[in-house]
Amino acid sequence: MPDSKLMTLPEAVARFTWDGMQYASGAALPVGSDAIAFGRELLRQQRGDLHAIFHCNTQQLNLLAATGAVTRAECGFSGLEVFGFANGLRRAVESGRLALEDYSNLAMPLRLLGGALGWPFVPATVNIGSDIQNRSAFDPAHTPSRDKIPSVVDPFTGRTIGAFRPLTPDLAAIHVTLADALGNAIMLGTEWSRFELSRAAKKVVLIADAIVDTGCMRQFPNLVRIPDIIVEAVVHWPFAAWPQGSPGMYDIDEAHMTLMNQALATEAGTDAYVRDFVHGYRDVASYLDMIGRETCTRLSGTATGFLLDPFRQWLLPAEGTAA
Amino acid sequence: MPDSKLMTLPEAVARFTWDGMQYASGAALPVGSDAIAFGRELLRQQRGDLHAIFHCNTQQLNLLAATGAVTRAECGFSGLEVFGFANGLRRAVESGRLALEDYSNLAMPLRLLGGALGWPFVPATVNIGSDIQNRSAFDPAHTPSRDKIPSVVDPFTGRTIGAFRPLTPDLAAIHVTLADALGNAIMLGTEWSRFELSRAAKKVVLIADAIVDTGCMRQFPNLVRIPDIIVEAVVHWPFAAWPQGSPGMYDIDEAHMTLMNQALATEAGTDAYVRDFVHGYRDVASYLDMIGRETCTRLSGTATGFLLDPFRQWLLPAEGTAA
Amino acid sequence: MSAQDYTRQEMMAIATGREIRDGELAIFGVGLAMLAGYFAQAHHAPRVRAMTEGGVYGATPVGGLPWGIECNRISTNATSFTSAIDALGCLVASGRCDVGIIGAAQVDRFGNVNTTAIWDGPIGDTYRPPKTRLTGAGGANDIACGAKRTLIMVAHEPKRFVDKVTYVSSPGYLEGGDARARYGFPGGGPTAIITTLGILRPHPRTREFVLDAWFAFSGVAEIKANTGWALEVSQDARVVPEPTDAELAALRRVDETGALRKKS
Amino acid sequence: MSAQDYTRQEMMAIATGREIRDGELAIFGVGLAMLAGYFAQAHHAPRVRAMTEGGVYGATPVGGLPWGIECNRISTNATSFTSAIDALGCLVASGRCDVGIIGAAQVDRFGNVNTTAIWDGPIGDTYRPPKTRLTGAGGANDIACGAKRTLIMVAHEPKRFVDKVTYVSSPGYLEGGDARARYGFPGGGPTAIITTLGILRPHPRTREFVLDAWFAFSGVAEIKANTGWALEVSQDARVVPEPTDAELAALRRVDETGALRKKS
Repeated sequence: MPDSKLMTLPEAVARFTWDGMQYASGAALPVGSDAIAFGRELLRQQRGDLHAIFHCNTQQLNLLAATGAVTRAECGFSGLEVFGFANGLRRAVESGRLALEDYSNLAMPLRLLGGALGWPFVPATVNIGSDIQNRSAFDPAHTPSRDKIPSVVDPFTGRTIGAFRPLTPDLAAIHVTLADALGNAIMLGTEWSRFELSRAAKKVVLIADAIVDTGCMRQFPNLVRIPDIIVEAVVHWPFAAWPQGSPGMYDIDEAHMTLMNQALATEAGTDAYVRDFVHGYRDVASYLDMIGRETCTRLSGTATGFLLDPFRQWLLPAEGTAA
Repeated sequence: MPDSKLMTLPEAVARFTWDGMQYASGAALPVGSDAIAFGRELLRQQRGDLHAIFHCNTQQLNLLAATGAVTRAECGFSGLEVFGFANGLRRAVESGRLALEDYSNLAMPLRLLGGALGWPFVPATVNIGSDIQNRSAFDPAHTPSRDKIPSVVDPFTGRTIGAFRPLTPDLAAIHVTLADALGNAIMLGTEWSRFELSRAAKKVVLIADAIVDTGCMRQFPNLVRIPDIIVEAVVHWPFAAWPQGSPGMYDIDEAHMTLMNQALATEAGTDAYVRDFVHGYRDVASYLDMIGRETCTRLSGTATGFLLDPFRQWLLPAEGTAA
Repeated sequence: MSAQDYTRQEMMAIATGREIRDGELAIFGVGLAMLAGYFAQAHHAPRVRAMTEGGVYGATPVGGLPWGIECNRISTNATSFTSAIDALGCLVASGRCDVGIIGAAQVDRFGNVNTTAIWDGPIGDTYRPPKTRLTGAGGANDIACGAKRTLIMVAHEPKRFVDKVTYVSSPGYLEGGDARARYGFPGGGPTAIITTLGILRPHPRTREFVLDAWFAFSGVAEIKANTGWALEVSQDARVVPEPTDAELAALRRVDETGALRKKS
Repeated sequence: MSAQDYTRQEMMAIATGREIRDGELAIFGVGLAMLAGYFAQAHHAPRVRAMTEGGVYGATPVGGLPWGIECNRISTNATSFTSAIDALGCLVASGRCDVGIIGAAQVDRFGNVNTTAIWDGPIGDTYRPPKTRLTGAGGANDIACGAKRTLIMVAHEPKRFVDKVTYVSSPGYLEGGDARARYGFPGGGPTAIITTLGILRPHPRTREFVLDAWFAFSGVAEIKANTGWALEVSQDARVVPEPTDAELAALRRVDETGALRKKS
């Protein structure tokens, strides 16, 4: 039998991250499930010069960009959906502190799929013919860019299309709804690109809202889209996506989404946010205190809660899931 | 609200198949879940000159090849796993009646993925350098084959790899464990390539072991890997994969697997098999009689039965699922 | 005139929704585009096969404007959740999707869309930080390349309607004429730009967008004044019928939290 | 010598299983290859990360030899089911998988495998129907290209051990030497051919397979007589230790229905 991979969040960040690494977030779009708690811990451990691979921006990238921890980023969408532009990321891009390489929301997961399959390139039938192909923030001196989405000729028809560069990030910190101690994971809600990312990344750490007994995985093996054999570590961190939402578990904290994005719009606001919401807790219990226990209860009353019902019988109590 | 897509098997075959078509089976490997009942109905309606797209051979292709209904086939594996070589397919290939184009078990789903994504070609890092690339049953006069897996140069490194031709079959008849009347489907057991096939095929017909209320899909949307919006028709046909197995539903009928494969080894045996097991029933009830009600009960006692437990409350009685 | 008061944004959403036909395979972006799409479903296209780029199928949003295209408000009653490659790739970039609705920060006379950033003047040969960073292409580039037709929804202001966008995030007809054909996109390109003032459609040969219709509360002069190029007016340009009571009722059921009711 | 009687097939399975190290990411084919792999897991590699090409993870087969790599006997206690692209593509062809076990109808001096068909002599320039159609490549080609090392399990008979296979279904070292490098495969190629008589391994430079070891019940002469090319014998060739009681017990727990016990 494989061994438990449960560990604490500080331990996971200490063991699997380093300055200058390619760091990927596994999330469900900008305001969906994302292990924002992992980004907070990256800041607590003062990681820097990160090269962020984010299929979409989230509040995590917004925060890491605002503080200067990320210097290069690749993503398909850099906003916060109905919460507007991502102010921290904007400031970093506009000031030139962060080079943001643009792709589309299909290009990013196709690049992850290419990395997962070990392909040297991925056929590109989108992004070609636009400035996504023409302009490169990583190689700004060449317009049209030579090496971002070069051309390739289809040998069957002679037609010219583009070629995407595959992605194989050093680490993927993937938010999942449920994990067991071995590293099997269930996601509720769209996978977005977490399946492809989990295979593309050199190492995978799961951050789970809740831990379940492996019996749950044996009952629902078709839901286990990330199997333990590709996972290094499992972190149990309730409300890991806060202030974003997690289907079946908790809704978006609209007030904090707005507060956070407003704070990240200025350097002073970012400093205050980091003081209060990055260094404002010691452990899971004080993290939940920081969110507010009443807020936690309110957000947990999500209309999607029924999605969790089939799995409740396997949920393990928090004391059983300490690393 | 969308309308019910339930229809009878004869109606589905009559409406969605024709002589000379590219016909794809959606199955789980050679001896796993496959809508073999659909193949029987193809023979009952005397379809011929079929171009079969089978990720792997199954007893369905074995039967369609033995009777001469398939004249061209593409697949990744042409055996029956522990049940040995597929005698019907062998006879057809060895006699030259059927041109079998060989790929590997990864090449086939990648070609389906390429068809699903609308790519002109799919990067090939497998099958190259072997006779799979070198030899073509569809273009036997050219060795090395010119057009089966041509070369393409990676624009990033200059390295030469291969290019697979994408697949977009006219019809996919996909075996699923559970479907609702709208065409949402849940598979238990490996998907194999049914996800990719459902997107690559021009039309999709589901053949389900059981029909469930749509409430089941709303409870387990992450299990619904084939959504109704890409499905033309839903056929309810219990034991559709017989004599093969369906996880959660029924085991392999070992005796009939052997009997069938032995019968298909000769023309006379094939004629007798068609008489007894293709024309040997009128409807679902007499189909189950043909299998044997006691056999059905025994096969249903599969050790995988617990996989169905979470879904039993939504199972609809057969009378509610008549088209 | 409609018996009820309605906003310019509501008119835009209804005019967009009218472009969606029953049974179509359709993809809706976040925000107003999603409200327009689900309005169509609620009103005249009950069998529209709607998806989001997150691979959420069969859903009808609850609780008002969804926060995002994957959020709990749209996850509550979905029948299927898959992935971005599935929705944007297998169903959209492949050429299967009938219609997609996208937004724009800037749109130009050939229907090219910029949602990436605003610079102080042209970018120049060297790519450089923008004055104002926006959201990037998201799934709109994929929709613009793959959907059989694209609808662009955008507030009608001079700064948004430019002769040539600074950055093409999502391709329309590029330099016009047959320029788009060079790339072999399965999608046909934008068939309408629906604004807070009216509807523009592409000339069949030049692919330049011309004024096709105005709303009851707007007119040719106002639209021309708010368009940054010399806008041509179609010979058969006309006024768009006002929202019916049934349309407004359906839209407001979808727009439960009144996102479109703020007067613009 | 072992206290127990055992068959040649059991010895082959145990010798193959000994090549699997604890913790490795491993893919097992159907039939005897699967028994060899699960024997390793049951005996000395409890943390082997096993998968089938159907994307079945975490399983221990029940009820005896699985009918297939996706069947109910292997689906009963799996923790994850995914897909062929996942297992064969993301985990094997990508180069991640440490070791794969494949079978062969024919294998040649450079470890190339034929599982496609047998012809009456060379095929010739025009591809033509074979005398005997076999199973095709299945996932073995993908494993042969992608797995860091491949183990080939095959009954040791002259007709199976040929100078050059008629059809390369799964590449070994092709024409030998550095020929394989032309294709840039992430996988290193076959490191052993394990037979019912002994173990062959490739020469580090020529990549020709040479006799590395024989079993207690066989010997160099018998092996040479059953090999269709002039088999070289390694300088340090030796006898393979017989199965221990623990090994035989573990194998027979896995091979519940005795598939390997038929005397060959």
